[in-house]
Amino acid sequence: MSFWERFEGMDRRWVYLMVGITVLIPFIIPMKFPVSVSPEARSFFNAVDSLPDSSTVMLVFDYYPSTIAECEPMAIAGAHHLFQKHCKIITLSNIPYGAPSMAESITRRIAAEYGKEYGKDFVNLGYKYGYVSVLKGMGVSIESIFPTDNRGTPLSELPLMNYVKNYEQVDFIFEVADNATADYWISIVNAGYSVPMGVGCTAVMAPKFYAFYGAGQIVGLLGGMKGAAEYEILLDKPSTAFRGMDIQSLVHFLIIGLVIIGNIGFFVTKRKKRKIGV
Amino acid sequence: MSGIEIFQTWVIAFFTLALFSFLYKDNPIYKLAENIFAGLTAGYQVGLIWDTIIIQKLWDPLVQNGEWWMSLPGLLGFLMFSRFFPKISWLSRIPLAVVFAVTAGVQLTTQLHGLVLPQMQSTMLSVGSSDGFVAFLLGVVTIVGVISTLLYFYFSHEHTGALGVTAKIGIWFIMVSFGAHFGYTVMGRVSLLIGRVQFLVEDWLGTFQHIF
Amino acid sequence: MTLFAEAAFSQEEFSVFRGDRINALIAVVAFSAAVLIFTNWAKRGKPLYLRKIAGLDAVEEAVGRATEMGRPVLFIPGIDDLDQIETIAGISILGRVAQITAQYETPLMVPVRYPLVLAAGQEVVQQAYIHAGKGDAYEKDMVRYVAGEQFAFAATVNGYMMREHPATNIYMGAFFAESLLLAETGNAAGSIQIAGTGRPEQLPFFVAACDYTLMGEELFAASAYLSHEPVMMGGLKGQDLMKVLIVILILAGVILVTFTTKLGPIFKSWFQAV
Amino acid sequence: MRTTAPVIIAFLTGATLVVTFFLNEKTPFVGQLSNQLLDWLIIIGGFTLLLGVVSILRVSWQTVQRRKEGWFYKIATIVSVLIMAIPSLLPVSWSPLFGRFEGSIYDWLFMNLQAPMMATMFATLAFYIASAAYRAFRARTPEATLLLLTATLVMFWRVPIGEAILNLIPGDVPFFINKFVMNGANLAVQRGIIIGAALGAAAMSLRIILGIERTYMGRG
Repeated sequence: MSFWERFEGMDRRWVYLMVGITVLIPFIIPMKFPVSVSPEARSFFNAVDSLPDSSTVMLVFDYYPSTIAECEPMAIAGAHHLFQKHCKIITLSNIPYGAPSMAESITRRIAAEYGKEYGKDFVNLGYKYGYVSVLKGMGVSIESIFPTDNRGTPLSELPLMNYVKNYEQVDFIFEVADNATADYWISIVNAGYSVPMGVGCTAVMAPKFYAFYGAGQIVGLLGGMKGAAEYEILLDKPSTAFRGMDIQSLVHFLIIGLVIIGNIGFFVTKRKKRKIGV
Repeated sequence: MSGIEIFQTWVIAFFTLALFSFLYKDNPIYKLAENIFAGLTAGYQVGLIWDTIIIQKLWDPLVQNGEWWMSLPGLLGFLMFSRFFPKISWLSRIPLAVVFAVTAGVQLTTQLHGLVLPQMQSTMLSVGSSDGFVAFLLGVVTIVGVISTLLYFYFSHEHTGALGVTAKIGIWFIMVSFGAHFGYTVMGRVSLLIGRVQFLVEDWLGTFQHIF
Repeated sequence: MTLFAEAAFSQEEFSVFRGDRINALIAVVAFSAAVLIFTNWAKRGKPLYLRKIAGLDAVEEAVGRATEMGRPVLFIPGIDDLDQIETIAGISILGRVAQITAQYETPLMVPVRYPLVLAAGQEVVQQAYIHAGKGDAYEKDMVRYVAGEQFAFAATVNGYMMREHPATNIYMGAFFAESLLLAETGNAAGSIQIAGTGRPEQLPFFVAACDYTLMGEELFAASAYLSHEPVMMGGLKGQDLMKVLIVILILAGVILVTFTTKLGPIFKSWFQAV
Repeated sequence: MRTTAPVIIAFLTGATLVVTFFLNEKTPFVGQLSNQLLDWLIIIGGFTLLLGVVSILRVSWQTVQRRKEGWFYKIATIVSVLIMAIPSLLPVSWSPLFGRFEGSIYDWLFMNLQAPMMATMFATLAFYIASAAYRAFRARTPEATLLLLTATLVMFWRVPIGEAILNLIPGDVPFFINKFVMNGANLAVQRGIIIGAALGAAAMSLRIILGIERTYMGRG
């Protein structure tokens, strides 16, 4: 049996092993491949960067724990950027599980780095059932939808929420989503209350959101891990997403390599079979 | 890192590795994880459905708001249990008929109105010379793509002659689209794997320095 | 444009009928007429030609193969609930497949993820076995609820495939990211695989990993094809007529939008869904 | 009776829903009927959950009782169902471990067992997508060649370094891919498939409303 024939009949577990090893390599040897910044990510970053100091921003955690790898770096980079600019952050979520506690732990951890205080500089509203009525209701009164924050403190006891009553006091919405709730933020909140908005979403969702970006409904777009890596670069804080891009590149090249070798093998063995008349 | 956190990290790591082990081959650890996983999700549904459906959608409107007509879906729901009694088990066909008919009644109009009409509309693109060459070419690609894909599904004629040519173009378009979609999805899936590997390498291996 | 102006006006005054949905009404009436005329045509015994669909011929062969090998047939009616029409299509096809497995007394395994699908699936399979005169061979647990979540479902079914090595796996209905998890494992287990779904985003993965794939409309036609009944198949001719009409309307729209400045946008706006 | 009653009910329900689609939402009684009936469907589904739980517990219990192969694992299934379900049904006022929210057993099991397992199964797709690509992307026919070339090109384009290499080639290749492959051919095919599937779905719905398709009652 020739090399090519053996390669043709390769057990799929060798492919799994190759993928597994490829994913681990950049943890041992960081490659730091350059990442180019797309216009839609730059536009997102500039929109946040040009907000006046101490603006109020909603940072929305609309993703499930299963897509942390793509979405969390965006939320983290966003929180860093906003605290750097001394913006006030209001976090909330339309996802019942995981997201409210992720919002809690991420903002508290990053706030500590910048000496920000809960209640005055940032608030976590948590989750309420029924996203359409939540998004519509906050246009009238945030307090009517979220009488308390995520830990049950009444909003009246939080200085920030004494000032922020509805979307009128919100200067920007930083939406991170892995599902269709992002559509509703655009169609209800952006269309109805014209709050400027940027969306970070999974790579699989990104093609759809280009249309919203093109139509000017969102000021910027971060698509998947690459989008997150772009934001990290613009912020000059290369972190998990940037490192992830090394792995991404290597795995893509591995698959492309396998496809090419597989096809060479296919043609070589086919010619051989033809020669012996099979 | 507290003891509880270390314990949680190890629990997560155990089940993560247990499911990954299936890639090599089926094994007792995977079987255990699989059965726990299946059981938990079924139990999860019980908690979720009891609270969000039976209580919030049925009990509260019926008892607290006095919406008496909500007893009807409740009754239909009960008829489902007639399946446990062979003599009256045919009664469960009534709620099933309602379920099928509701879906059909909603879908008949929404499929034609919400999908066919708007998709036709967005295919009616201007292919004049005034919008530039790129817009012209994109328009032609889209229109030819939509029509040839649609005619690929023509059932009542053999794919020969003019229809055969169109269907062949349709298949080429379909292959390009499938290839593009496949290639595009790879990135998202690899991201998910990176997430798990980051957990194992950074969080789980990170606990070792606290333990040892 | 006048149509819309009128509709907007009349809505303010509150009319019971939604004038702005007149386009949908015409579409529904035209569509139903086309389907019913040909259904009636077929009922009266007029000849009807339908081309072969490879994936559908394969269903019967694949069940036959399972019988020869003495191994089970695995059927998954999608992983969504009965409020999706694709799931209903899957359940209908299950009815046809169960008739064949009943005849040959081939073991059948149908894991489901939603309890409503469980109830419908059990009913369909039981009736199919009674219909085929094999009521005794029916077992309640042929259709079983295995997990309450997409990936737990995939984990369980994958385990089943590697342990029981079903000869044939049939996936018909609404599938999401788990499509490739199932199809790759089935491929590794050496099963013949036939898939069908209406979701364009999952088709590439089924095409890559299955032996036959029914795409979009073919899934919904499958139940009619497998029934071999003219009444069911007549409707397909009606769908074809609609496709030709759609192509003509699209081309008319393209020509009008390209060459006229007024008529084109008016024509196009008529297709607006509100 | 056993078949005619369901068929008549199906016809009346389906036909009413089709009619209400064309009626003003503010019309008394019928305006909100479709939303109302969709809620009913969810409620009926909620009741059936008991059938589902009985199904999974019965199958598991029988395996344990008859000591069939792998019976030991089915104990894990039974325990998991019960340990997740029962505390979630008890009132929080009894103990913070009950109910469904932060600090409950339900929440802990979800966050530390179920959620990571969901993420892990999802992540195994990275391995499967690689092996499917390797095995299926062979230039056997012109169509298959087209598939593999597009897939490879898009994979190349999606990573920064691949895009940088594509940019070295004269002519804006990334622009071409984005415009004509992703937003041109890909979108067109999705649209064609969606229109076709919608026609099929509508025909299926019509057959059910009119009682032509009665597989759910075991009749052709």
